[in-house]
Amino acid sequence: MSALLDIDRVGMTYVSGTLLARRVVRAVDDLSLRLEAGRPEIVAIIGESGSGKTTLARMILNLATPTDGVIRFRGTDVAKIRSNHARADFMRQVQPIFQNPFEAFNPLKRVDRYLFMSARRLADARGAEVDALADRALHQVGLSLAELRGRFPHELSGGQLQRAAIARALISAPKLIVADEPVSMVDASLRMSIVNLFRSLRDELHVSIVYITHDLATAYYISDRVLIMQRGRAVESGAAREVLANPQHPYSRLLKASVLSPEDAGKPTIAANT
Amino acid sequence: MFTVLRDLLRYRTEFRFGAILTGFIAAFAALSLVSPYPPQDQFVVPPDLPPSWSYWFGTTSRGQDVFWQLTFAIRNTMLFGLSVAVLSRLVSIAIGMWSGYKGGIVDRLLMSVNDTFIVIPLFPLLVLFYFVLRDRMSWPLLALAMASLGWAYDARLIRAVALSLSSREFTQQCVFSGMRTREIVFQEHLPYVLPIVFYTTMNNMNWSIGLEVTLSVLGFTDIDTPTVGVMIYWANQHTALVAGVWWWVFFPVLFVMILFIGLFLLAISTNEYIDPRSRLARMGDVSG
Amino acid sequence: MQAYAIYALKRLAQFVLVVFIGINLAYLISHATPIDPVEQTVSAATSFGNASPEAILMMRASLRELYGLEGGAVSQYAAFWRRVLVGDFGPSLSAFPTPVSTLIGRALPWTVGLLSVSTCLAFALGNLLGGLAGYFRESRILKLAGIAAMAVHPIPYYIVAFVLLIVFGYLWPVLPISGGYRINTPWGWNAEFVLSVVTHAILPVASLVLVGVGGWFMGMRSLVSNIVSEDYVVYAELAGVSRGRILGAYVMRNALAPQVTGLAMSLGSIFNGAIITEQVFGYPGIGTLLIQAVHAGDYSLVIGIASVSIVAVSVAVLIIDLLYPLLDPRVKVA
Amino acid sequence: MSAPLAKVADAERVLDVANLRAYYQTWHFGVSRDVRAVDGVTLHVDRNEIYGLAGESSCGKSTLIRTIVRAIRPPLAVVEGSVRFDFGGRACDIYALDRARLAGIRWRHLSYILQGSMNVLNPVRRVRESFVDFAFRHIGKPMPQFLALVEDHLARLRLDPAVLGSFPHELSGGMRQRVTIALASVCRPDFIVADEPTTALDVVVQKDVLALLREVQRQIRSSMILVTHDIGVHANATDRLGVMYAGRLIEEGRTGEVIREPRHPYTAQLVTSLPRIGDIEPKQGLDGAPPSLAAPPPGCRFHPRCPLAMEMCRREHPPMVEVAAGHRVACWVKAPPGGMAAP
Repeated sequence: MSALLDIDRVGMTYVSGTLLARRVVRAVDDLSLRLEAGRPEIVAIIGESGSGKTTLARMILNLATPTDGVIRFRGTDVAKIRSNHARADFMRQVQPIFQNPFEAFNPLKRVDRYLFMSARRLADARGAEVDALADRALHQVGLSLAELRGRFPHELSGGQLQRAAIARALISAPKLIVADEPVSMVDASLRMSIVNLFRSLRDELHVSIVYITHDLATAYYISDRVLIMQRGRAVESGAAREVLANPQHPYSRLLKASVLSPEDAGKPTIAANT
Repeated sequence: MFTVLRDLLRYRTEFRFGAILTGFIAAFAALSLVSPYPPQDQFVVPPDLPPSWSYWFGTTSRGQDVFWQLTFAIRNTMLFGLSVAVLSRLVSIAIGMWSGYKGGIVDRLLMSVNDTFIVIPLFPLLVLFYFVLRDRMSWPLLALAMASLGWAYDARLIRAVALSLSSREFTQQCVFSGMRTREIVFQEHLPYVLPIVFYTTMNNMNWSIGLEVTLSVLGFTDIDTPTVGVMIYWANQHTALVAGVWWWVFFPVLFVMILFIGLFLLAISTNEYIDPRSRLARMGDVSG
Repeated sequence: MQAYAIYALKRLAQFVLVVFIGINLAYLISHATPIDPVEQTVSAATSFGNASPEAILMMRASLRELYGLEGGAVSQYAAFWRRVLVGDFGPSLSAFPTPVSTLIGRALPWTVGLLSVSTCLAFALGNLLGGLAGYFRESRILKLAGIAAMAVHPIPYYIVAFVLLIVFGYLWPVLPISGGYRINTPWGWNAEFVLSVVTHAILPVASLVLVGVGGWFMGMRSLVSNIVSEDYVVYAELAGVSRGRILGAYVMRNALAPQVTGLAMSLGSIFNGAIITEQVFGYPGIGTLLIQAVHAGDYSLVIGIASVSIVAVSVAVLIIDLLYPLLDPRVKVA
Repeated sequence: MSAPLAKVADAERVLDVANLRAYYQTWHFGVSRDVRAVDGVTLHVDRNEIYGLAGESSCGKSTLIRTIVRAIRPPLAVVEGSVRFDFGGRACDIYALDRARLAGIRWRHLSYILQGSMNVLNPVRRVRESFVDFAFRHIGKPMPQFLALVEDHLARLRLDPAVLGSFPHELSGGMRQRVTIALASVCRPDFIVADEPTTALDVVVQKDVLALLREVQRQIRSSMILVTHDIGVHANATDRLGVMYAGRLIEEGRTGEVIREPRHPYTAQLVTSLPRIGDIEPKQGLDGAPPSLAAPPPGCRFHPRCPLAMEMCRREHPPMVEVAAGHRVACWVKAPPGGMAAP
């Protein structure tokens, strides 16, 4: 089977400061991950702040270039995509979802603008097709162009905005979506509809999703595989239910033990980890 | 942009005052078009007359009507300030945007140079410039020299805006919507950049007019073209104050002060308006 | 300590860059003109009739050397730098044969004194009032002070000085309006002389402070009105920490750091203001000297003053930069 | 929790909030608005308990506690209602106190833990100076004894006294929040308000910080309001729980009871939608969005999103009705006044 995404021993070293005060940060270290083509799945990358998970997302999206190793998308080295044409082609197939839905749209512009833009530029739609494409994508996320047309970001809730962002990503019928903490800024009551949406994207539209999160519970709920990161390294990976039900690595165990579950309600006997 | 202006005029007292003062001075300058006397002509009216119904602002010892002379002076001074501001905008916008968008090493290098230009005292350099050129000194040359020296502080402000815009999430969203860099800059970011450009333009006009007046009063410019500074220069040459011809000095100083305050009010009220918090509050973001 | 050394080295590098670019600008301006500077200068200098024929000959010779017209571009450039680094700008042409460095040395203390007194006063007064105005937003007096500061601030130094000169020189002549001390007063640490220095400084200092105060006032007021909603201020208020302590140790203390950065950034333009003000009041500092030099066509003195000004302002900025970490502990780790 | 009912009966009330309304009254470039962030909230907190306040963003919970501790400044203003504290026999209405008396109560009796952001402690002051600023005047001891007391307190919380010499930026986020907890408890106050104390922290650190918070509360036996949107935190740290929606309290009761047997449709939705490890049952999110607080809908504010909404819900807003001991709910369907509670 050919790989959709092949992350091959990738590393990222940030050098900050000037000659006088160099500081070297190893954000991602020797990390490998492979998603097969033709078998859509949701892979959760789990880690805390500073684990390198966001750097990994940026590298997959070609927003950052790895200092070691290669990331291949359908056999092409992502870092070598330079020309406008190749970039557009890549963006047709790989799309991001960002963390903060309120920040993901220009507050001074109408939300539908980005959907139309994607339809024209990435899906080569013209005239009435543009509206049709946008409307179809919005219906896939439970919205419609009728309710979104002409609206500004501040007129919509976080949940609606995040759905609109997902709809925009869907317009070019991508093969892979990289979602960096897509629900952490969305209110709890709206969160599950977004999470469920990812599941239906996989099952109905056959999109593979790299789901980057710090939340073990949603990762358990939707993902097929997980990869747990600590300080740039993958400490444990495997089938989501197995790994999270019975983590082996001490760090994974610590993470799981730290999850505050509503199950414990009424017996507030919280104890420190250390 | 039009609604911005309308909002500012309607709800910001400072902006309204600034617009009125600046507009008044601009209208006054426009009167130069209907002046009965050419600006260079001397002894067209009786000299040293105090303000009266026939000569509103009095006449000078050189036999010029202060009122009509001042319309030319204000016009030239404003045009000068505007040219310096526009010319230096070319540099500060280019440097600020480039530095802010590129980031990294380009940003650090450009900002080092930029900070250097902020720190260097420009007045001695401009005096040196005059000293070398002497009689060949002309308004366009001076404007060019000031524009090429006076862009740095504004470039820093513009860079800060560009830097924050380039790291906003919506910029990435635009990229992945297939928008080209040019489109992102001109369609998405321009509304955030324009107010700061307007603000720095007003400030820069104030700065350049101030320096022009100063250099002219000292006689370090082309003293044959009437500007506010040149008027005061000639008044001083004729020891107008000692001779009691105070109106020769009073009206230019008064009008240029009004202009300064007007431009300054325009600048600060715009600056307050572009504060993102006030902008969000206006758009109806719920707090709490 | 090591972190501070790195910080200091960076600031030093910036200082070197400022001097380098500044001096190069001076070189460029004085050399990149199509006019023959020697004849231009000679005719300008002699037209004032204050040079003897002997001095004119000397002037021509030393001008040739000064302009470095004999050598090629590289040696001209090198000679220019040598003069700056050694601080030897040759003899003054208008006060021949006094060296330029002596003239500058005589004038510099007046400028440094005027500048440091007025800058400190304006900075302290503006920040104090601005801090109070930002914290006690409802106070009417402070609002009025704000409007006054805003009205004077945008007016250039020359005009403000000029207005003060008219008011206190012609309309209500109570203060000396010219010079740095009363003529014929013996120099030294006697009460009469010191008093005359102080009274002569009042108007120049006042005009510099009047213009300067507004900027600091407005800067501080807007900083403070942002800082009062910072978490640490809200937190201290919730803790019932006294208002005086909050204003001093929490609000103003945190606003001071950016204001000092602003001070370093604006020293150049403050210096410009001082030069102009000196000229208005005939104060015996660098500014008056520079303008006299221009009128007398004294090339070496003009070049000397331009170069010294650049170096002096850069040194002052460097000193502020080096002291800055005392104010903001976060700098050391950056 | 197996607390005997008797304890509830004779528990002393430390905080009593009655029918509190607090609005943001703004005027911006010609647009004037009243944002009704807190709209008629009544609640009380007993001695030695942690009262949790849950709700989503802009439901008014932050505004509510800011109003409770009188940390409000225009445009936020109290429109109606009262906030009374009782610190061991010294009862007071916090809005009736003058400046000096208020300052005397702050930190000594009423302290505060803010969201663990970067800027809770003055960035240019060492931690020791913050302790001096906040607590010295209440302790009434000379400086050396005061500092010794602070060090003892830190040691009891298993914090290294060396943190006193640090600047805030030299500490990690978790350590800063621990220091803040120590700072808030050093005077052994009667009442502590904790506003999203663990929100900015990583999960591992979050659990440790919560454990510390719980331990401090047990040690000094103070009362506490803990505000967070995270139901998991409430389940693990609070005794009683109040749920807010669109500026109103809609359900309140023992934390275990509210989470296990939520009555209000909103609470029920909030709790059942939470994914848990080991549970793969499909969960549903709510449709729609919370209403604008500037123009809330008439009647029950949840009715536009409520699956159970009936005619009554659209007209009048439901009162809080006690459905079980200490369990109050505002819902026409689930808790109709008169006790005809639906199962």
